[in-house]
Amino acid sequence: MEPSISTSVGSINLERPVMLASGILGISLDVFRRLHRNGAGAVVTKSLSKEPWEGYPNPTIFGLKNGGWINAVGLSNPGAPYFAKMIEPNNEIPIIVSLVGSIPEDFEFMIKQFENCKITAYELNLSCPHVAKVGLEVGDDPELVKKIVTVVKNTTKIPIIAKVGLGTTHYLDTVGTAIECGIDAITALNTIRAMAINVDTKRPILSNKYGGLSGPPIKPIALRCVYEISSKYDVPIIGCGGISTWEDAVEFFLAGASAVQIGSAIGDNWIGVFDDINSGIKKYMSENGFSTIREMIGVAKKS
Amino acid sequence: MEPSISTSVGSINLERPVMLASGILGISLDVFRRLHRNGAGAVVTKSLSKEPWEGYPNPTIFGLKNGGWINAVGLSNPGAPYFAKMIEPNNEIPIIVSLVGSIPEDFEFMIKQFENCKITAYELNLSCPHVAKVGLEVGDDPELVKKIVTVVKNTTKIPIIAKVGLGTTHYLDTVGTAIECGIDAITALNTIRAMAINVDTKRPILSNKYGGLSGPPIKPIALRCVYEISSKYDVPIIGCGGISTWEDAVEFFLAGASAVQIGSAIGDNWIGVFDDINSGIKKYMSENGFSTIREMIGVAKKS
Amino acid sequence: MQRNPNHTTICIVEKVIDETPTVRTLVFSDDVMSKVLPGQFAMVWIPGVNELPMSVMISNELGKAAFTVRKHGPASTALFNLKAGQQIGVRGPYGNSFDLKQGKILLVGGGTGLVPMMRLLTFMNPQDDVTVLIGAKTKDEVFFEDLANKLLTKNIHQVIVTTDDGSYGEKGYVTDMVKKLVDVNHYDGVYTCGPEIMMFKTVQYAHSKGLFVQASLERMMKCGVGICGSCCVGEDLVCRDGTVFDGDHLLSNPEFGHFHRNKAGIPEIY
Amino acid sequence: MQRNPNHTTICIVEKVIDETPTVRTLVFSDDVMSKVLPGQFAMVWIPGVNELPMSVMISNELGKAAFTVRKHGPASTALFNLKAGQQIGVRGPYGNSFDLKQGKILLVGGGTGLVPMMRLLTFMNPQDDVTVLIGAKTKDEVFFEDLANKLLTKNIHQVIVTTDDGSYGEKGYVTDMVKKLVDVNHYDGVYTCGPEIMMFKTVQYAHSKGLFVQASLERMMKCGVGICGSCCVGEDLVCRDGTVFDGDHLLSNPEFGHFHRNKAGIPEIY
Ligand SMILES: Cc1cc2nc3c(=O)[nH]c(=O)nc-3n(C[C@H](O)[C@H](O)[C@H](O)COP(=O)(O)OP(=O)(O)OC[C@H]3O[C@@H](n4cnc5c(N)ncnc54)[C@H](O)[C@@H]3O)c2cc1C
Ligand SMILES: Cc1cc2nc3c(=O)[nH]c(=O)nc-3n(C[C@H](O)[C@H](O)[C@H](O)COP(=O)(O)OP(=O)(O)OC[C@H]3O[C@@H](n4cnc5c(N)ncnc54)[C@H](O)[C@@H]3O)c2cc1C
Ligand SMILES: Cc1cc2nc3c(=O)[nH]c(=O)nc-3n(C[C@H](O)[C@H](O)[C@H](O)COP(=O)(O)O)c2cc1C
Ligand SMILES: Cc1cc2nc3c(=O)[nH]c(=O)nc-3n(C[C@H](O)[C@H](O)[C@H](O)COP(=O)(O)O)c2cc1C
Ligand code: FES
Ligand code: FES
Repeated sequence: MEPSISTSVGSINLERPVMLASGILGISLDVFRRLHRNGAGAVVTKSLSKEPWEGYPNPTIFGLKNGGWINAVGLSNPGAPYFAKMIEPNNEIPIIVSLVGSIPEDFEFMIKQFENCKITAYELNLSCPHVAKVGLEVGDDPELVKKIVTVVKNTTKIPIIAKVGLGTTHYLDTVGTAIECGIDAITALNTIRAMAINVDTKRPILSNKYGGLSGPPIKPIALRCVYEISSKYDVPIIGCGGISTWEDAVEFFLAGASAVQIGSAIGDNWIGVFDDINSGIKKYMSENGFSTIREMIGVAKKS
Repeated sequence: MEPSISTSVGSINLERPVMLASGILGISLDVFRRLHRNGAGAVVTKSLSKEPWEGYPNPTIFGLKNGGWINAVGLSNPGAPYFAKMIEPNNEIPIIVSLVGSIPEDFEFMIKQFENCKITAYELNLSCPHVAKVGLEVGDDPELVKKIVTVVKNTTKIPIIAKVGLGTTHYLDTVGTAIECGIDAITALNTIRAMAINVDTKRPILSNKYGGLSGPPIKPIALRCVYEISSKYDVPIIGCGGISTWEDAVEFFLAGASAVQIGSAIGDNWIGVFDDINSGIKKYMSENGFSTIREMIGVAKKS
Repeated sequence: MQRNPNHTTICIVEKVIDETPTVRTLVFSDDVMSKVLPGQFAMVWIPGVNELPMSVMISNELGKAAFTVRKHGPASTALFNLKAGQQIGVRGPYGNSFDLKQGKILLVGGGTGLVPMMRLLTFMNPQDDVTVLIGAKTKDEVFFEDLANKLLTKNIHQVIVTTDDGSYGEKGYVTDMVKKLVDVNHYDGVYTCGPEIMMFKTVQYAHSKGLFVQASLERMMKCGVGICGSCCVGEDLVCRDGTVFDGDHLLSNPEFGHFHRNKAGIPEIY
Repeated sequence: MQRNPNHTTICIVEKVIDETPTVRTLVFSDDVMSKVLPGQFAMVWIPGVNELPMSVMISNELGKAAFTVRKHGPASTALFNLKAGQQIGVRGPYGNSFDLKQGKILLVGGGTGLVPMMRLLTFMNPQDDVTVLIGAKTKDEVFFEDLANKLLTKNIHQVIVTTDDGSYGEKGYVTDMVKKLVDVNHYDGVYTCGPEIMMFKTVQYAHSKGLFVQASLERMMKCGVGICGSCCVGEDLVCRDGTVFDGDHLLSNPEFGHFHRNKAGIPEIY
């Protein structure tokens, strides 16, 4: 029998285990449609705020000599209200709406905008490492995390995912806090705060100076986080960070992830990467006697 | 006039700004001699403990497909007493002795061993990410850091460097604590906790499962830490993490480091890398009108 | 080691050429950029200011390339104001390129949209019969007419300039001239780059005659590599799927000729 | 993409050959390992157990390689006990290789130190006159004698086995035989691998006669690539500068023949 690559992240059921990560090609329903057609099991939207944000001036992203990317797009996004209208017609694509905000009310307001939309889940961005007052600055404040997750859980019945990163508060504590407040799943990891300096001009390359590191360089760190979370807590995990091949994805499953997200790999390998990873996973499963993704999850912890 | 690449890290004067990082080829005086002859401005010893440690079983280190290394040698080392005897004859090589321990008394004991040695500085390893009870587990405990740095400063007049990493306590707080207690300089960064899983055997590759990521993947993160420390505190900084070319080294100077350490680059490029980096720095300085390292330090912060 | 196209390389502006009062060409040495294909662009960093997508202009010197920039907002104005000896950063080249047809060729360019057209001219075959249409608002804004003629000395060719106010060349919109030409001639390939409305009409006219037509689009760009999504047009990402698209593909795209997105990603009407 | 030698590749043990009661050869398919140079080694992962440096043994089948392991401590015993079908991980190849001389050649091997010697034999020229010395404690522990003869069918050659107890071949230490041979013959190249004392004496004898001699050293190894320092011998790192060193270089190294380091890095006397 052919192995099945469908998976579930808590109560979120996905036909395919590889999703689009937030902030990647994430602002247009038409593009979502194309990505879904090309193998994405779900798409996570760009992190949305109450109002449209322009983001930082360019340079907002560039590639590192040894691979990987640093970005500080500054969470530019069209805002939740516009976005909700845009995706209202959607019926077929599993869309996970990523949200950023500074206070519980921001999240409440945004979720209300999506009342008429078919949403698979919300992902709370508690981890963007380069924008003041949101993202990591929220994730680093356990009290605020508590309030936000609690309010969000009271606002909607749709599953809520918390996306964590490496901030000043240890991410495992943030995960713990989110779980206490009823979070449905965890996405690990966001980009890692980083910098590159151009020696000819003697200045940081990004207009924001600091940015977030993504792509292959962060994979071993993200993988360790997934392994640590799944060793410490009983919560569904979505692995994210530097995944660009089926082998990377399998490593995350074996470490304890129920599904994965990919971002930078799209810049490196373009949209075919979804189908490549999906079919690679399937082949691996056949060859290694796995018939479901579930059987793979966390196997490396048993060794 | 030829630019000079001599530098000083607080009161530590170095003829050349590129040192050997701790744990790399760091157990034999003969090898130190060779490295010094080949361009190392100073050598940092393997982190020493009170007693000899065997470290973890192999695999203790391996290379990642996309570059970089993960290691968990487990701080194997011949112990401070043996080491002190070994380096007693040394007169010409600037040796920085790296120490690990769990309590202030460990450090006191070890420093006493070196009373008859010519030591350039001590580096306190507050940041090894893969051994219980020492390294990061110490660095993550602000009270313990306070006690250790205070005791060490009272035990010896030789300059003390604290080496930090990314742990559960934010490294900037650890730096702040160390400064309060009179630390002379900071080395940033140790390896970053990471993992790799082999999909064929379905298990973590390292015998210790978790290890520390080093080499090119961590450079943008280490560089950001140097920039953050030098933006927040007035303390001499030694940059470390993924430096493998003169350009990398210059980035660290521009970010605020007074000197740099290299580790993994030796595995990638072998011992000639010291002279390569030194001469690259010199050439850059000529072409960019710098006559001393000091003039470069922190320039990127002014942009 | 081969250069990573996504990592910024610093180049020195070596020469600045005034094309019109608001358009300048900045020449620099860079082997990679000197060899790009027509339609390809670079992300150009003006240190301390911004980074802009720019089509890569040809240079008549080996190993050199150029950017031809119109001063507009703060970013392009800063680029425009650079002097010889100053630094710019480039990454790329990015994007695809035009499919070259042979025979009777029509090129339709407006403003800095002429940049990829000029590079395309260097790829013409000696047997091609080439018509270049250059549209401008007024006489002052006409540039690259001489260059186009020079690049085509070996071809049967004509370079036609139109100005909206008739102060130079033919009076009227360049797209009126397109209509006139495609009504009476068959072209084996029509290529266009410039303001979107100009391209939209050119594509419509050419397509309605069954001609092979391609346009090189411009959109808000942050990454240039298909990551950020800011350059999307319907399902397409201009930076990665384009900048060059076939006319029939474009006409089936609901956004082409109608919307572009602002910095927040919200569609705005042209 | 080319394989990164520092990243572990999993191979399946395809065949296990008993060489002696305590030595086995495990054959596996791997193109990279099948083509290493004599003296090069791999880091061999026994999943869940340990990772050991192992000289890469030849195989008579194309695209295959092998490890010949003596069961000793827990790690080598686990490797020894692997069955066909089980997985091992390999990274490398690491280290340098012997400098090949032509003419009259002497190889001196003991125990698993014969592994690089066997690969070296595959590089002999048909004109070479080759003597292979195999040292063992007793008859039971002799292996690779037939293989050596087989590899040398095209050469003038002799394979001499010595056993300490005289139960097979010549009685006595292999190094006594070395002394005998170098006393009466000139050799263009002497190569040795095996217990350090054996190599030390071989190098001394050969060097004292002014012969070109090289030895392949063994030391505690963690990284195999010149990072961890555990394999240092004086100023040299066996994994990166060696494993093969010239005799005169070795004799000027105060540790060769005298000390090796334990897992903590403390020198211990041989
Ligand atoms: C593929 C491509 C090729 C181009 N080639 C040329 C050329 O050869 N010569 C030329 O003069 N101009 C070219 N442009 C347009 C150019 O990139 C700028 O958009 C234009 O110069 C206006 O900039 P500004 O000074 O008004 O930007 P500002 O208002 O100062 O804002 C600059 C910021 O907005 C972004 N931005 C604003 N508008 C656009 C836009 N339309 N497209 C992309 N980013 C935008 C920039 O990336 C930058 O971050 C090209 C655009 C694209 C997409
Ligand atoms: C370059 C090189 C090539 C070798 N080739 C062979 C070969 O072809 N066949 C063979 O049987 N043996 C070979 N050895 C020796 C082999 O690596 C082991 O040292 C030996 O098998 C003893 O292992 P053990 O079971 O006693 O180790 P254990 O006592 O179980 O301990 C295993 C651990 O100690 C380390 N260790 C202990 N002793 C040594 C040592 N002398 N060298 C390196 N690491 C050590 C291992 O890396 C491992 O981490 C080679 C060694 C080197 C350095
Ligand atoms: C250009 C860019 C924009 C991003 N924007 C967001 C965002 O808006 N919200 C978010 O949660 N993560 C954002 N991320 C982080 C990614 O979703 C992902 O966590 C990270 O890039 C690591 O995955 P990768 O290595 O596969 O790219 C962004 C990443 C990039 C590269
Ligand atoms: C094999 C290995 C062993 C190390 N051992 C130590 C150590 O004992 N003490 C310490 O402070 N850092 C140790 N480190 C960390 C390095 O000193 C350095 O901080 C880190 O590798 C980042 O630098 P790099 O990217 O140049 O290697 C070790 C690193 C490696 C790779
Ligand atoms: S500019 Fe970022 S996707 Fe096109
Ligand atoms: S084994 Fe690590 S340096 Fe040689």
